[in-house]
Formats: sequence, structure tokens, C-alpha cells
Amino acid sequence: ALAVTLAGCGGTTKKDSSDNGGDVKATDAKANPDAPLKKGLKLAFLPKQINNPYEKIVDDAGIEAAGEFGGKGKEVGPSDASASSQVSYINTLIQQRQDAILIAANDPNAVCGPLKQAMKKDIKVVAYDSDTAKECRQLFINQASSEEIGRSEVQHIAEQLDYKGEIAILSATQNATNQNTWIEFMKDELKKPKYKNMKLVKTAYGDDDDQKSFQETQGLLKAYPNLKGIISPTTVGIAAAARYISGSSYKGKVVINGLGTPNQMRKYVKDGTVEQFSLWDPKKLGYLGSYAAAALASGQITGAEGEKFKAGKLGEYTIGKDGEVILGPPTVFNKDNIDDFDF
Amino acid sequence: MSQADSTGVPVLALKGVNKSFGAVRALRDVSLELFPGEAHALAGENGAGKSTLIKTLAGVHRPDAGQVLLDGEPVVFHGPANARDVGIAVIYQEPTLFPDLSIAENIFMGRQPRRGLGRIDHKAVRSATAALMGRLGVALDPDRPARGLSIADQQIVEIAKALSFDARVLIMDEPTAALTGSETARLFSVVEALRAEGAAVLFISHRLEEIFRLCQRVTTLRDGRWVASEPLEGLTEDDLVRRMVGRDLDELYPKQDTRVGETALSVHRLTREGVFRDVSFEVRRGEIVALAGLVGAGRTEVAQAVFGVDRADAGEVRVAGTPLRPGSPNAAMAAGLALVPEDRRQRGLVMEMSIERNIGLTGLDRISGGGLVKRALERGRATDWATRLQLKYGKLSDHVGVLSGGNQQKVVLAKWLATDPAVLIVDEPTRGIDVGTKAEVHRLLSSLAAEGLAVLMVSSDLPEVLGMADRVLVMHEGRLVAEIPRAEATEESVMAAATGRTGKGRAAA
Amino acid sequence: MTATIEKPTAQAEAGRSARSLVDTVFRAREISIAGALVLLVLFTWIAEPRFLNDQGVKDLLLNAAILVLLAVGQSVVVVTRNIDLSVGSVVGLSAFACGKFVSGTDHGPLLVALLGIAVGMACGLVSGALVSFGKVPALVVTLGMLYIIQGIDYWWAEGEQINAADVPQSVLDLGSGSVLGIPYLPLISFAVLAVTAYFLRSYRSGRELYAIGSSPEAARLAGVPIRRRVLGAYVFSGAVAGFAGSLWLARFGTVVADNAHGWELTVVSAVVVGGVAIVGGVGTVWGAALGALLLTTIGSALSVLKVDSFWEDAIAGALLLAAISVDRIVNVRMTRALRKRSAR
Amino acid sequence: MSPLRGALRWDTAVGVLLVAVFVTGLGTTDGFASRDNLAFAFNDIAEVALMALPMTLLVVAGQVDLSVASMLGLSSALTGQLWDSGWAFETIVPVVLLVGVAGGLLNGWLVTKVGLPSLAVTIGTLALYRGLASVVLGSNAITDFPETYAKWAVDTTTIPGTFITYPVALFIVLAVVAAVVLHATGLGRSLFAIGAQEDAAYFAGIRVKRIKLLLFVVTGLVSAFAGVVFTLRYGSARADNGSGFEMLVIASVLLGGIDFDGGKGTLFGAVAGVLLIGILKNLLTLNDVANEVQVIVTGLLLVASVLTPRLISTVSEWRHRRAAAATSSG
Ligand SMILES: Nc1ncnc2c1ncn2[C@@H]1O[C@H](COP(=O)(O)OP(=O)(O)OP(=O)(O)O)[C@@H](O)[C@H]1O
Ligand SMILES: Nc1ncnc2c1ncn2[C@@H]1O[C@H](COP(=O)(O)OP(=O)(O)OP(=O)(O)O)[C@@H](O)[C@H]1O
Ligand SMILES: [Mg+2]
Ligand SMILES: [Mg+2]
Repeated sequence: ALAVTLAGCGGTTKKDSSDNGGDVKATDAKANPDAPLKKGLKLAFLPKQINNPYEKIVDDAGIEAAGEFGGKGKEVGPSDASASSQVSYINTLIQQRQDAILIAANDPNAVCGPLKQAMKKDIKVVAYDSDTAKECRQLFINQASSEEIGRSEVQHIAEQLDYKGEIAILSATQNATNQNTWIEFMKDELKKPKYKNMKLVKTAYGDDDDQKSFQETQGLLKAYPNLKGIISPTTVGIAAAARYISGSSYKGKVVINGLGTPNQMRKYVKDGTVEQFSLWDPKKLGYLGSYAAAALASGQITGAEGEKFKAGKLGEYTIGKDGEVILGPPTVFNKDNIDDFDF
Repeated sequence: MSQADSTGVPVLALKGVNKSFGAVRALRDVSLELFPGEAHALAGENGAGKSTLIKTLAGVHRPDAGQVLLDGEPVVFHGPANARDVGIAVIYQEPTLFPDLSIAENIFMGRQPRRGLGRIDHKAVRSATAALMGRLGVALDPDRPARGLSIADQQIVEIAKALSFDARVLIMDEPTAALTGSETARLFSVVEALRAEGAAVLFISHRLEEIFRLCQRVTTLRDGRWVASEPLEGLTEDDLVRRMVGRDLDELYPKQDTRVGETALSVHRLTREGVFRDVSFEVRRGEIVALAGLVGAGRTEVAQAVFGVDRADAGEVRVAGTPLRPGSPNAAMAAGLALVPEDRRQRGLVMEMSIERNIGLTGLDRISGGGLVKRALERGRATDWATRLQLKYGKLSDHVGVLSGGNQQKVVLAKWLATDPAVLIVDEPTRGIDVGTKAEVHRLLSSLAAEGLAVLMVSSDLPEVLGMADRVLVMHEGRLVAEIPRAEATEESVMAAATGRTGKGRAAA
Repeated sequence: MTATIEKPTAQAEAGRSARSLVDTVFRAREISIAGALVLLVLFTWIAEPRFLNDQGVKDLLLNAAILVLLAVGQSVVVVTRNIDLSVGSVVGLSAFACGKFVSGTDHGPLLVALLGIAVGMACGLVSGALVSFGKVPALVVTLGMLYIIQGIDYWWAEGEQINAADVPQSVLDLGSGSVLGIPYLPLISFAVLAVTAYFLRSYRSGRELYAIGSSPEAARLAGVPIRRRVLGAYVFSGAVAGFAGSLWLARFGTVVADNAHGWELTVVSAVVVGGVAIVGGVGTVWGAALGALLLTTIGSALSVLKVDSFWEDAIAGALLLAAISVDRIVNVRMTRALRKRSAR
Repeated sequence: MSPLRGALRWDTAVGVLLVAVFVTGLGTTDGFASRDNLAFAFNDIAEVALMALPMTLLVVAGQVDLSVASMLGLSSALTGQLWDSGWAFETIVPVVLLVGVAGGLLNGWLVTKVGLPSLAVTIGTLALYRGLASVVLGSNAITDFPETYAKWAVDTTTIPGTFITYPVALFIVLAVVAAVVLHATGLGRSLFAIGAQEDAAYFAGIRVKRIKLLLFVVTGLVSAFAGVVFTLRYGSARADNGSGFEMLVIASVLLGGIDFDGGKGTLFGAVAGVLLIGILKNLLTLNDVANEVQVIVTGLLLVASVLTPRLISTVSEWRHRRAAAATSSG
């Protein structure tokens, strides 16, 4: 093949290789929706990074769920979130003949090769939190639909502001794909006539760094004296913004909303800085992932669009396009319910 | 001259001391007594164990067996600080200075005068240093960092350090090896004064006349064994040599007559700003030319600039008529030049490397075949030269660092002679070498010259200069001030030129 | 004889004029860094006046405070011809330990600082004991300690995060409060810096650290208690790093296990840029502190100048190289000029 | 005495430890011995191992290059960017290697001509090269590299009948070359001399600067090549590829008993050090030992690598002294 390409056009370029790497996923197996969940399934959770507090919650819940159906779960992973460091863990999991791997990918492509190998060896692969390339996994458990997150953020803050006033967004890094998708939907939502008295003045980036986000909040409030609300769709950003505002004269005058964890935000909800914010329940994410993996491993589903499976106490889920399963709408946390959650 | 009272209690003594390094037995059952008010010499060939003995007295080494006695009582020193605290001051063979610190700090490290709250009194440190320098008759600036001091100046700082203690015992391991006559004289007068105040002095030198000048008694070591302890009165130099070497010595300056051939090295108006200027001379085949001068006159710098390790600012060096590419020791070597540097620990040897590899280092292409180093060739080269120079060693694969100072010097010589040079520049070739070996080195230089080698010898040892050189070039403050043929070279004529007392009429051609 | 006295006098004269020049060269190290710093600040200020408003200056100082502190600790180790690569891990561990300790309590800042210092000292004690008593190469040991401390930190944290909300206000106030418009943190760093600098200059044990770095063999023969001093340097560096950890908590409020991960190289570069020779014996903590300030200011300036964040690393690296190269070239030129000037 | 001491040298000890770990793995751990796993385990450290070879030579000569991992990242980013803009892979590789040479030249030039310490220089280029990588590629990730080349880098392609992958095979060849250069040629002798006493080496006519420059260039070249291998192996070019590898490379070299002060060490030790880190990681992961424990184990091994020889020599010195005292008093 090498000789041919060399002769053909004097070198291997991107155009030649477009049809390389055929689809490994060709699963001939038929789904049997009535198959019982197998006992003693071995599930492995591979987070982006072993020390990530958020993913720790997800994985612990998943491992607990595995206990419910008589399976065994474990969490393994690297201590740095670099693209390549997950690969050696995948290899190990293959050697250990796990029944399913649940992965939050650091890099959608770098983990592809080994994951394909795993699928070849009949190990099921479920991505969660952060997807891999589509052909490298059977399912992706999405925490919530991006469109829903984006639009609901705007809807929530609009209600709090009575549909008028200037707002700003405090995001993570400029390149964060999920953030940018959400922000696009927010802007789209704001175009609707009912928001005609609201204006998005600025999108600031706090790089998911506590101190930077803190300073950016400060900057926003200085630069836009009429600012009435800040949407921060990132857990680091919203906590930093709330911390700044709770100790400043803006407390009670500027509304903060976005995505945050209850433990980080509890203090600010209680002291009145923040009225409400939202997030999906990471425990449910882990729980659903666990059941989805078990359903795959037991042959109930193959990952094709339209298949259905039961996820324990969460009820029935249907597989969407490209093997996506959506957890459901985010939970809204406020004074009344925040004490029911601990994560 | 107060003859010591040998019946009194020695301030410091060794009794039956043994000390081994691995397989080397450096000291075997050695005893020594130092009395107050007495200058005691320690004599022996290179590697006889003199420095080891001193380090045992100074608490650097712990004896394997035997005792150190202070005022007649056995003591155990747990380190140099211990010995220092009881009043033992030591000048080690190799200067051990802090290159980054000022001369004043070097002298008073850990003992600086203090003012309130334990703070260092910087002013007092500086003035005490200046006073010491005055006492030694040199005017080194107390605030100047030790880096860049010549070996001689370093030795002077070491001496000042030892004097600053007001010690009861002053131990000096070849303090004069790098010094010229006048500095030595000054040192001796200071030592005399200390001795008169009741201090005990232990002195090592390979220059026998110095031993006779300064000391009252001498202890001789041979191969780590005690040979004799006796008064110097009534002893001749030959007696002493016989004790050290165990046989009578041949002539010390075996200068052979040679036929002087064509010019091998010619240096034309070589200048390095601030160090030396406008230096021109020639060395012909078969000739030994000495480069004399006071310490710091710039001789070492000239040698290094000729060899190309330092870049000259102006001037030209030709070897056998061909100009040398400046600033390239490699080109110099290819042209047949060799330089035995002055500072053997930093520049002469790779201390952590074995003897054979050090000797091989100057001829890597000669000991390789097909790109690979041939171990047999390497070892052959080393064995050959170790034998010719009568090197005293355990195994050729031992680190050179474990050799005694004199034997290290031989390795440096070996490594350069092995390159088969046409012009050999030797900077202080016999510094720290015992009389026996010195004669060997001289014979070697002499016979090499007879075979047609051109030798440029930088030396501070005046008898050596006079004994060996066909011509003497004298430098004074960075300039070549005189060229004296062998017949006219005397101690007076050379010293007169070196101290700048000659008229410019005699200046070099 | 007269001539012998004459000669050194001439030499000494040359030496004296040389010395004042030498002095200038050595001081030039600090001066040239300070100069670079001033240029950088001026340039940025002209391009973006807000760089030097109240908040801007505060930010600059705050950003540098912790790095300055670490650079001071590191310099003390580096002048002894050793190195402490474990500082980043120590800061991480100490910050987490302090966070864990105060979480949900109302312990005051003093207690937190003491805890941080204790944690740091413990780490420094282990590294220092291995280096000084084990007589093993510092680089290897402290690289090992970097991993060990990091591992312990991860293992202890288990992915837990301490949130600002759990940290008592009094501790957070230490990180954000100020006196006369100057935040506490840089004041604290400056105090530590000044005391350390004075100690290194004016106490025997301080000078002995330089002696050890300049020539360990000579130091041994001079009776310097090398092991004790090196151990002391490590304990100090550890204590400072631990203290920096507690300040980290006070400033950022939020801590996870891998805080300050990878900072060791930044700290070492600050020290090197500041003119502390990596082979020991040379340099001042003032220089190291200036180096740290320069590094953090480069970062701040680039972000104020709205340089695309992708360029930040590259420019910071290039500036670092430029700074040390210029310094070196100036130094070499001066030395050469000095040699020629002393020509007779 | 001396053969005993020889056997107790740390590089030998690392070799023995490596074999012991390997044998333990075979005996105790399911899946360890499988061809797939071994191929993977060795291939997984291929880039670190490749970079460790020139690093060993550098450290022996008393230098260090902390920018290797950044050069790997730059090479990866460049490969990705050029590939994405339609260059032929056959053109990309030489261009990227040239960039590696240029990077090495810059390091070497700053060290030899300007006269800066290599640690300081390469801390600077560590930031510079990584920065250039992100300038080249931003936060993009380029994928879809040609299968014709990618297959040579992955662990599923091995030399038939063995578990040796092609990157590992390349490593073996280069390791032999490096060992010969270091231990059997004049250049190798010069490296030891430069590392132990640079002045003395210079005075002996060794071209110190030229040799150092050469070393930095080779290191840059190998790092750039490692970048290509890395990119193909993961099928993903990103600016942050291999970040932090510099510490891993240095740790492996030091673990193998190479003295950071220069002038001491064997290539065998360095290779054993790299392999030990790789195998240990694989084995511990297979046994579900948590990552943080692995980090601690790496640290402990490093400390042991310098402490053990020290302890051994202290004990033997002590015994020797006792023996000497006994003979002299007897
Ligand atoms: N640290 C050491 N390790 C091993 N061997 C040593 C060590 N120090 C000295 N020796 C050996 O002990 C013997 C005595 O050495 P020492 O330095 O005492 O000789 P010396 O009489 O001072 O000679 P010189 O006149 O050349 O200075 C020599 O054979 C030397 O090689
Ligand atoms: N590395 C250096 N840095 C600065 N000054 C130096 C250096 N080496 C020598 N000098 C100074 O240069 C002058 C000439 O020294 P040089 O060593 O060439 O003299 P010398 O005649 O060989 O004396 P010596 O007998 O000490 O070797 C002296 O004033 C010396 O202090
Ligand atoms: Mg001696
Ligand atoms: Mg000289």
C-alpha cells in the first residue's frame, strides 16, 4: 500500500487516509431486551484524573450501583489529566478481562485505539461526562442535553431579574467545547422577544482557576456598573463569583446563577448571596452509567439507537442518536432543598 | 636558638599510629613528638605518608590503630574543628579555599569577630585580615574573592589563615612549594617569631635546604614506616636523602649537553591585555628554556596562551615555522605542543578517573582502532609511562585522586610525554616532587631535550632553573625583561631581572 | 626584599580598582534584573495604563508573594550547592493539611500558619537528613521526595476538595486583607525576605552556608558543621514552603491535592534568574526575590497586554532566556574590560 | 573484595531488581506474561526510553536537558498541524526532525557560546518549546494519521513471534549504539572527562564545546523523533503531549545510577532504570495498586537508588576498618 501511495501522489497526505481504520464496532450480536442482568459483572471506572472531586462522586455512585445488581465496580486512573495517561489503564483493564469500561476521556482520540481493542475482546465501553470519538465506545452517558442546559440558564436568570437588565457570563477557558456550546444556546435563547429588555454585555473567562475567576468577577462589576446578573456555567467560576459578591457591597444586588455543586455553594445560598443554581446529580450520572454498562454486558442492548433499558431506581432510558443516553434535566438547588444533597 | 627540651612533655604526639586506605597502608606504627618552641621537619619521598600523618594530627583522618596525644593525654578528634579548637593550625598541601568568598572571609570562616546579637563584625574581620597581610608582607586586598588567585597567593591566604589562630601547634604541609625565595623568607621569619613565643611547628618540604634553615629536628618516613627522629645538627643533606630514599642519590641536576637544532617554537609579540604584553621568544630543538620570574609575573598565563587554552589578544605563535590557530589547544596538540599545567587538581587531572584513563586522555585517537578504544593499547601506554617515571601506585585502574601529590604530578607528566610532543611546556614541573623523583624528572627532561625535544620550563625553583636551563627568560610584571644565557645565569642576575632592577638594556631580543 | 614589597603593592592597587569594578559586576546582577523589571512594567503600563492602577499593583504583589517566599527558601538551599525539588509537593501537602484542619472550624490564621510551617519542616527534615547524613545527591533525593510527598498528599486527599466556604473568614482575610493598601501577603514575604537576607549576611551560620556551597571540602577542613548547616537549610526551605502552603489556603480558599504541582521548576528558574549560582556559593535572596517578581510580572503583563494565551508560555520562556543571556553577556564583557583596565 | 563491591554497584542492583520484578510478575500476576501486555508495557515507555538515551550521555557529561518533553510536544504539534494542512507525511518527518535539531542547537549554543548553565537554559526552553507547540496547534487535536505509518508505532504490531514492537526495537538498536559510544569510544571517554573535570578535559585538548553542542543536538533530534512516534502511537497530535515527561526521563536516568554531577554511570544502568519504572508501573496497575501508591514507590526507589550504595559502602568501610585494626594490633 505504501508503494502505491508513494507512486500515486508522491507522499501520504491527509486526503489518502480518510478511509483508514475501518469500523470495529460491527457488532452482529442481537439485543435481547429480556435478558436478565448478569451477576458478578466487573465494571471499571476510568475518570479523567483520579483526584478530581466531581468524578470521584460519579464513580463512587457507579460502584455502589454495581453492588445493587451483584456486580463489582472499581475506579482506577491517572493522577494527571493528560491525553495519554489513560491509555495504560485501558490496557490493564483489557488484561484483567473486565466486562465493561466506563471512561471520561481526556482526549477523544488518544484513547481510541486501546478502546477499540477492548471492544474487539468483547469488553463493553461506555463513555460518560466527556465523550470519546463515536466509533470508540458503545454508549455515551450525557449529563444533560446541551441545548437544555444553555436555554434553561437564561430562563432561570430571566425569571430572577424579571426579564430586564444587563447580564454577563463567566465561563471556564476559551476553548472548552461544552462551555462554548452552552453559550451558543444561551445567546440563541436571548434572541427571543421576551428577553428584549435583557442584554448580554460580556463573556469573561476565569480558566477554571479560582483566583482568576475571582478577579474576573471583580473586573466585570467594575467595568459594568449596571450589571444585574452573572451566569457562570462552571463550578469553579460560580463559587469564586459567589465568594467575591458575598463579601462585597454587591451582595443582594447582583444575581448569580449557573452550574455549581451544593457543598461549594451551601454557604452562599444560606447567606442569601445566591438564590438558586443548578447541576445534574453526579451520583445519578454514575448510577446510570453503571446500569447502562451492565445492560450492554448482559446483552440487553447493543448500543443501537432506539433500544431501551432499565436503570434501577432511575427507571427506563432510551438510547438516542449516536449511542447517546441523556440523564435528564439538571436539578435546581435552592434554600429549601440544598441540605438534601452532599456532594 | 632555643634548643627544645626533649625531656619535657610534647604538646602533640602520635604513638604507634596505623592508617590504611583500602589496600594501601599509608602509615604503619608511626610515632612522632612535637615540643613547644621547636620546629620539626617531616621528610620522605612522595607517597611516604607525610600528608596522611598530618591529617591524622589534624583530625581529618582517624587512626586505625594507635593514639594521638595532646599534652601527654590521649585524645580523639572527631573532625578538623576539634583539632582547631585545641589550638592546632594546619596548612594543607593543596590550598582549600572558598573561591566565591573574599579573602577575609576565607581566613575567618566560622570564627568571625562578632558584635551585639551575635552579628558578624565585618569591619573587624577586614582589618584583622589586613593586619595579617601586613605581617606576611603581602598586600592582597581582604575583600577580593579567592577565585582567580594564583596558587602562590592561595598558599599565602592559607598561611594567613593558620597564623590567625594564635595556635600552639602550627602544621605546614609543603607551604613553600609554590612560593619564591623572598616569600619563603618572609614566611620563615614569621614562623621563627611564633616559635620564639613557644609554638610547636611541624614542617614539610621537599627542598632540603629549607628544612635545614628552619628546623631543629627531623622525622623521616619511608613507605609509611618511621625511619628516624633526630636533631638536624650534624646531619648532612646526603644523610637525610639516604634516610628517605634508602640509597645514595645521583646528581640532582643531570644537565646533558645537547646540540641545539632549528627553532621549534617561536612566540611573537604575544599580548593578553592586563596580564602580559608584547612577549617574544624562541625555543629551539634540544634546548631547555626556563621562564623565571616572581609569583604573579604572568608566566603561567603566557604558557597557557601559547598552548591556546587562553586566547591572546594579539601576537602569533609558530610551531616549526607554521602559525598556530589561536585559542585551540587541539590545534596546538596536533602541531606537537604539550602543556603540563600548574594546577594539577583542576587542570592537570580528572581526579575521579583512573590512572590509565588519565594518561590515555591525551591520545584517544592513538589508543583507538576503528573508532573503539583498545583497552590493551590504553593500558600499555599507561604501564609504559608509569614504569619510566617510577610511579608509585596500587593498580592502574585506581583513581588518580588517591595518589600522593608527587605521584599525581608524575601522572600529569606521563599523560603529556605520552603524546610524543615536539615542544613541551612544563609549568612548575617538580612542584611537590621529592628529591629522588625530582632528579628523575630532570634526567627525563634532559634526555628528552637531548633527543631533540624543545622544552619551555616555567619554574619558581631557582636552583632548578639554574641547574637545568640552557637559557633563562625572566618576566617582570607581565613583560619579558631579560634573556640570560646559561653561562651568565646566577641567582643574583635572575633575581635582579625578576624584581625589575635591571636596566632595559638587557631586555630580550 | 624591597622589590618584593613593591610588587604586591602595585598588584594590590590594581586589585583595589578591580574590586570596586568586580563589586559593580556582582551588584549588577540584581541591578540588571531590577532594570529588566522596570522596563517591563513601564512598557506594559504605557500600553495599558490600568496595569498600574490600585488593583493592578495589588495584583502584581499578590501574584508574586508566594513565589518570592519559595524562592527565598530555595536560595538558602541552593547556596549550599544543593537543591530542593520537593517544594511544589510540600506546598500542596501543607495547603491541603491546613485546609483539612480548618475546614468547618474557626481556627485563626496563626494556628494555620503554625500547622503549615510544621508540615513543611517535617518534610524538610526528612529531605535534609537524607542529604546531609545520608550524604546522597540532593537532586535525586528531593526528586524522590517530590514523588513521595505528592503520593501521600493524593492518598490522603482521595480527590477531596476544600472549599472556600469551609475556610474560616479570619483565614481568608489574611489572604485578601491589606494594610495601608498593601496586601498582607507581600508584606509577609518581604519580612521573611529581609530577615533571611540579614541572617545570611551577618551571622556566622549564614556565611557558613555560602562556604559550604563554595567548597564543601574546604568547609570541612575549616570545621564548618556541614551536616547541621545543610540540614538547617532544608528545614528552613521546608518551613518556608509549608508556610507558603498555608498562605496559599488563605489566598485561594479552595484547595485540592495538586496545588502548586510542578512549581519546583518555576521556583528554581526564579532563583537562577535572580543570580543564585546553581553550583552554590554565590547569590543573594534579594536577587532570587527579584527573579521571582520578574517571572510573575511577565505573566501578568502578558495577560494585561491581551497577548493570546497560546503565546504566553513561549514569550515567558523567551524572556527568561533573554534575561539570563543578557546578564551573562554583560558580565563577561565587564570581566574582560576589567582585565584590560588593570593592564599596566 | 573488589568483585564483591562490583556486584554491589547500583546499576547492577537495578538490573537484578528489574529481573526480580519481572519474574515476580510472571509468577503472581494474571495477564502480565501475555504477549499483548508485554508488548504494551514496553511500547508504553518507548518515548521516555528513547529520550533517556541521549539524556544519559548528557548527564554523564555534566549537563542536563529539561526541554526534551517540550520538544516532544512541539514535534507532535507540528506533525499534526502540517498533516492537517495537507503535507505529505514523508515530508513532515524530516521537517520535524530538523526542528528538533534546531531546538538542540539553540540549547547547545546558549550553553557553549553564551556560557549559561544547562539547567537554567533548558528550564527556559522548556517553556519556550511548549509555548511554541501551543502557538502552532492551539487547543486543537489532530487525528487521522495514516495507517501505513501509524501501525509501526502501536503495540499491536510486533516483530513476528515476539512481543517487541518497532519503537522498542529501535530503542534496543539505539541503546546498543549509545552503550558502545559511551563505554568503548574516545568520545565516551571524553564525556566522562568533561563531566568529572571540565577544565582538565579542556586542557587535554578535548573539544569540550563542540562535544556538548553535539550532545544537545542529538538530544533535540531524538526528542523530535520521539514526538513523531508519540503522535502516531496515540493517533492524536496535541500541544500538551508528553508534558511532564522530562521528570520521568530524568528520574529513570538517575534511578539507573547516573551521577547528576557528571562523570559517573553506565548506560546499562540507565536502560535498567527506564525498564524498571515501566515494568513496575505495569505490574502495579495490573494489581490494582492505586496511582498514588505508584507515585510513592517511584519516589522511594529514587531515594533507595542513592541511599543503598551509600549504606553498603559505609558498612564495608566499617568492616574494613575493623579488619585493619585487628591485623595491626595482632
Ligand atoms: N584518601 C586516600 N585514599 C586512598 N589512598 C590514599 C588516600 N590518601 C593517601 N593515600 C595513599 O597513602 C599514601 C601516602 O600518601 P600521602 O599523601 O600521605 O603521601 P605524602 O608523603 O604526603 O606524599 P607527597 O610528598 O607526594 O605529598 C600514598 O600511597 C597515597 O596514595
Ligand atoms: N584565573 C585568573 N583570574 C584572575 N586573575 C588571575 C587568574 N590567574 C592568574 N591571575 C593573575 O594574573 C597574574 C599573572 O598570574 P600567573 O599565574 O600567570 O603568574 P605566574 O608568574 O605564573 O605565577 P605563579 O607562580 O603564581 O604561577 C597574577 O596577578 C594573577 O593573580
Ligand atoms: Mg603530601
Ligand atoms: Mg605560574
